[in-house]
Amino acid sequence: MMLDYQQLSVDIAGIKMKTPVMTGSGTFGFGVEYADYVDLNSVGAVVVKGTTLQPRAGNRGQRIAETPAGMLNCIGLENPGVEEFIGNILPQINRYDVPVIVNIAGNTVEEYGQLAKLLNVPGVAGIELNISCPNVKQGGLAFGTCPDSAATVVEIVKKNTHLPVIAKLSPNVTDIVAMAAAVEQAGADAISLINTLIGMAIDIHSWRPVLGNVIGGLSGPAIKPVAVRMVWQVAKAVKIPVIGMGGIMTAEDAVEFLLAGASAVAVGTANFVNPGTATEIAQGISDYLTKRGITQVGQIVGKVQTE
Amino acid sequence: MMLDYQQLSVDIAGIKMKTPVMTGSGTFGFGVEYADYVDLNSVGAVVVKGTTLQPRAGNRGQRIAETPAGMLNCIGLENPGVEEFIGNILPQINRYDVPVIVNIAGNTVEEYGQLAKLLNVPGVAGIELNISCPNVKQGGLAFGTCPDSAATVVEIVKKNTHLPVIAKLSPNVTDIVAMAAAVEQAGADAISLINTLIGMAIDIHSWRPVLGNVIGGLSGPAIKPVAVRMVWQVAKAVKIPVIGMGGIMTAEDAVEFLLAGASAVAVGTANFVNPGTATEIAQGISDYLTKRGITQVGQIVGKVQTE
Amino acid sequence: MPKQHVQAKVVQHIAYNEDVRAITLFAPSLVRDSQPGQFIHVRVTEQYHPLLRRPISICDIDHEQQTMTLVYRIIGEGTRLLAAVEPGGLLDCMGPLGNGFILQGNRPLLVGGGMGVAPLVYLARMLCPQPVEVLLGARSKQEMFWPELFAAVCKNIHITTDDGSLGTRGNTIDVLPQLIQTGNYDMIYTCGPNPMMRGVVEQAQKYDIPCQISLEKHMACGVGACLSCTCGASDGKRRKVCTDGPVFWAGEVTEW
Amino acid sequence: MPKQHVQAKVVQHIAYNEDVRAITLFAPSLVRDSQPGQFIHVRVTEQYHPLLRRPISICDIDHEQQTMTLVYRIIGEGTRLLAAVEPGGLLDCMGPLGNGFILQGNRPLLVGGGMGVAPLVYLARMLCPQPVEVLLGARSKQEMFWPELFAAVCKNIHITTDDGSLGTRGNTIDVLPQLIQTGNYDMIYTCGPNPMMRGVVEQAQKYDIPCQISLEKHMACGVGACLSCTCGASDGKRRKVCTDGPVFWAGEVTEW
Ligand SMILES: Cc1cc2nc3c(=O)[nH]c(=O)nc-3n(C[C@H](O)[C@H](O)[C@H](O)COP(=O)(O)OP(=O)(O)OC[C@H]3O[C@@H](n4cnc5c(N)ncnc54)[C@H](O)[C@@H]3O)c2cc1C
Ligand SMILES: Cc1cc2nc3c(=O)[nH]c(=O)nc-3n(C[C@H](O)[C@H](O)[C@H](O)COP(=O)(O)OP(=O)(O)OC[C@H]3O[C@@H](n4cnc5c(N)ncnc54)[C@H](O)[C@@H]3O)c2cc1C
Ligand SMILES: Cc1cc2nc3c(=O)[nH]c(=O)nc-3n(C[C@H](O)[C@H](O)[C@H](O)COP(=O)(O)O)c2cc1C
Ligand SMILES: Cc1cc2nc3c(=O)[nH]c(=O)nc-3n(C[C@H](O)[C@H](O)[C@H](O)COP(=O)(O)O)c2cc1C
Ligand code: FES
Ligand code: FES
Repeated sequence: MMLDYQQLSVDIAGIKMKTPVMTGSGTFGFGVEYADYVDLNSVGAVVVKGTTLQPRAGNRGQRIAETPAGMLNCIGLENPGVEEFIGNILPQINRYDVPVIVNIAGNTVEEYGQLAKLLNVPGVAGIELNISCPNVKQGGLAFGTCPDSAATVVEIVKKNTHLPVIAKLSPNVTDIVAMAAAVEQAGADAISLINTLIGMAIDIHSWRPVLGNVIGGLSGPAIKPVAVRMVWQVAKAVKIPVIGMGGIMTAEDAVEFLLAGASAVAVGTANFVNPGTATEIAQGISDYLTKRGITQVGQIVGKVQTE
Repeated sequence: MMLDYQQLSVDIAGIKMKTPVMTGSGTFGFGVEYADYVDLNSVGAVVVKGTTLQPRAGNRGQRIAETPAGMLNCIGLENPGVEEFIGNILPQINRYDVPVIVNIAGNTVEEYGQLAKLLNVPGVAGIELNISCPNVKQGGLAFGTCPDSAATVVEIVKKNTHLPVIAKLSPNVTDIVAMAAAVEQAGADAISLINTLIGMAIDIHSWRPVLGNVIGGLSGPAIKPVAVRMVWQVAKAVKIPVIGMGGIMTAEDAVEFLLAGASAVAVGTANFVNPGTATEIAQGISDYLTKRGITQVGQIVGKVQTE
Repeated sequence: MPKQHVQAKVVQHIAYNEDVRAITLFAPSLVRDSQPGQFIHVRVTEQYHPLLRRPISICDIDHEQQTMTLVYRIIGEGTRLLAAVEPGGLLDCMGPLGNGFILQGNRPLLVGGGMGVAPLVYLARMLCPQPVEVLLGARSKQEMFWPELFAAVCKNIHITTDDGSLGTRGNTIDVLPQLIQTGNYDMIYTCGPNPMMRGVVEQAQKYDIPCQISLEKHMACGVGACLSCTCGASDGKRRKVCTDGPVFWAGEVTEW
Repeated sequence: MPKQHVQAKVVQHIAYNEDVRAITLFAPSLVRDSQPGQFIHVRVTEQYHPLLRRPISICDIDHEQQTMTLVYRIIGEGTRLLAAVEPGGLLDCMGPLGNGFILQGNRPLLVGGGMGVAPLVYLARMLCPQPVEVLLGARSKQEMFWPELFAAVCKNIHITTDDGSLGTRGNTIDVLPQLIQTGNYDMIYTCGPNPMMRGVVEQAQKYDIPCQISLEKHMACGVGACLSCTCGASDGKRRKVCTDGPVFWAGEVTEW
């Protein structure tokens, strides 16, 4: 695919991306799994799976379920741990010319700091804070639903890294703007949203939850209207760039997020459906801009007229 | 349709229903609009459109938009006002043998009290408090996202009526269980949930929001996993009955809510798709029960095994 | 008459041009009570996306065959799915919905633009044998497939196209004043894009001719239950396009 | 070999019984590299519901025709949509995915139950001309359409049905010990319901015969990215069924 990088490039808190289309954490592995299907050099950035200090086995039982225009997952942060990631996996991704953003999850505030410190290595372009994962009992979501805790996590991470820090927000809150303001205030360099909505499915034959973890995170097209709304509310309220995601399947969806105020977008569940999504959407955005004589994608960010 | 009322009847806080399948406020008008399509005498209960003290014209501009497996609405509580309702509309619904539950919305706590008082008339079986409507600027959602305000509304309404009071909760909160506990504590006789999730859609051609009110409420199958999760969480936590709704299209969906802990369910958006949904689902539930030798629907309520 | 919810048999489904299709349904119960200007609420898929029904005007009815024809333009996912329904298949229909045109007056003029022409065909048929005059506007000749539909019911057809490829170059509003001045009409019926209908209403008012307009609004229920389709009225109350309309007297409704 | 994401042409789509279909795809790039035991990740609709792809084993390959056959049971919405694809149409396929069977040993026994028989057909073909023995279990005769698929590749087919309508009454585990005692096998390949495979593994271990099992887990990505399909392994690490499997050595994986 021959993308027009001049037209499509964005700079998110110092992370230079060739296109505004990133891949969502947990939905694109470490990028290399998709190397056969998509030109990784043409992806805006790869956000890797939530990484923890120690390796994690994740949740037992069934981990995904399909729901109308969406899916539930309760992977439970299975990952090889930060050491294995830095030693063996990062070098593989770094063979490609694409920024690598590491999504991190801690059980305690201190763990977030330690993770950030360990990730001060070449080849990591930024840190995304998963303070919003609904699938782990300890920690995780707790940080993501209270502005003060979220701010504390951001502060300690900022103290431990010079890399750009992206706070990823949970949509499972009453006031998303308060969360955004808190992490901005605490020094976050960008905000990404939304993580999954918390959902549940029940097998009416066995009278048991479909998911091993009982509840899980809802993603896919079903959640797009909630995501667009939150991106719009947050982008109006903060000065730092917003990365929008939630149900993006097509270039039209991506444009909706850009107009709502996202400076970049991430493709999640769509990767499972069509592994070429990230670059096809970049091309689609380019076509959209070109048709309207727009030379740089930044020119449409936040341009929805609501009055 | 010949329904087995012995098997299907439920009693929700003293409201006796022939089937556990009600219709959701705002999605079934005053019932009579659907009289050509469905036997109103076989509907569990009709919950009428949100009613206010004064007539309301609702929002300007486009009021609905389709989204993946769902829809957004921003009707904005258009309604003829409580006086017109009692004088001219209620008698029409009362021609049918079906309990009428009036969904009320106030701009102030006092208005909720006044509405409840005015509705102490024969032919009204219960009051549902809409403290969760996302489409009205003043009031509405504010009450629905703060446990204390919600409790205050319940208290004042209870003081003004002897009818069963159902508190309808908004899903747009961090802690749905805290909301449920607050309204139970304040004296609510039942809880219904969920109202719509707040969403937004943008027209990428005009760069304007699709909805006249910019944001609107997301309903339909897309939100079902969130609704099932919240019903499950709330039903575990409270002693009063829970009425479950959100994306119910089929009897299977309804059974999922019953197993999650709902003592009755309401059909909303599905009425638009298939006006016979409420009674068809009642029949489907009956078939489900009969196949398993279950003689009363109450026997499956809350029976999901999560350990 | 009770409204019907039926599975109607598709007996024909033809293309008028790249985007426009005519679907003919065998549906005795729908046909029996349908008035011109009413519409059918069509379910285009059993899947959940798109979720809602699609309102489509009754374009024509053959009472003998007990068939009804809907003419529609493919503009999005819903109409695309509708276009895939094959003859022999069933279509899930609610109808006939709404209040149609009031048949009244001795010298009616029917003014239609774009797909708004659809309901005027059956209207012309029901006005017969009264002499009916029709003024039709379209973008181009390819979009002007309507005359053959009117052939049996109306001899007097005036045509405008934006590009002049058929009839008078221009739009219906350009030729309307002249028609009115010579036509002696005592009723104007109009359906089409809002700006066109505004122009028609303006002329009708100027010449003091009663005028009925047919509105379109996004609809969920189609039966007056959801209030997604209401508009203000000059009496200060609200009207539902799906049940009080889609046909209104000009001046009755505001906000369109 | 790079994995492929292709639109494969459907050349045949037939019914074996009420629920089971065989779809044959012309797909040179998929056919070229496919190993027995690998699977294809199929997109069943362009709509958003159901959203995810469906994993289906490669049942057989005709290298000359460059076609691949998938045999599947209609159990839900996804397979129902798949069943509606017509010959001449295209099917969106990712594959060949996963690690297949390791072809090794001189006297292999293949044990399949239910739809788990599917991957064994191509396995038997690739084991040829080595003499292959197959033990197949099904609920009834109607479900036992497999023998004709093995006809060209294997003469030695043992059959059990739960109701005794074909072959031995009972299940594969009932007859397995006797087969093993006389068969002199040095490799067992098995695919089917987990309880059946557990029985097979138990017997294989008892008689000290190496055994390969093929697992099924719910899958989102199919390429090792989402971790929805992992299971524990006896080395304490995790295995992805989609990329490390679906075929594993018995004893390699736990949690199935
Ligand atoms: C009373 C009435 C009669 C109509 N009669 C006809 C007819 O005879 N022929 C014809 O071609 N069209 C007619 N329309 C318009 C027709 O309903 C829309 O073109 C159709 O719904 C588009 O659906 P879609 O999924 O293809 O388009 P999309 O644009 O993808 O639809 C998105 C959403 O917008 C709604 N929508 C889009 N356009 C309209 C519209 N103009 N009016 C109302 N809702 C709309 C759809 O129903 C859907 O909910 C009529 C509309 C109304 C209200
Ligand atoms: C590696 C592999 C190979 C397979 N090979 C075959 C085959 O050759 N023939 C065949 O008939 N079936 C095979 N299956 C099972 C097949 O994938 C499911 O039957 C199918 O996904 C059901 O989809 P559905 O929408 O019809 O059913 P639904 O029950 O409606 O599906 C709901 C969800 O559960 C998933 N699901 C349901 N059953 C299974 C299952 N057994 N394994 C994994 N996911 C499941 C679906 O993919 C979907 O996401 C295989 C599965 C795997 C993992
Ligand atoms: C299978 C799966 C695993 C995920 N894992 C993570 C994760 O580890 N960390 C994280 O921050 N988000 C995770 N997410 C959330 C996604 O990154 C994304 O925020 C969400 O899915 C919404 O986008 P989508 O609708 O495009 O998928 C995961 C999502 C899915 C579907
Ligand atoms: C068009 C529309 C109007 C609604 N109006 C009201 C209302 O007035 N009061 C209220 O409490 N809920 C209202 N609701 C919410 C529904 O009653 C229901 O809680 C919600 O739609 C979720 O159920 P569903 O997915 O089955 O539609 C409305 C929903 C829709 C779609
Ligand atoms: S479409 Fe529901 S009231 Fe008109
Ligand atoms: S299915 Fe995604 S890792 Fe196996």
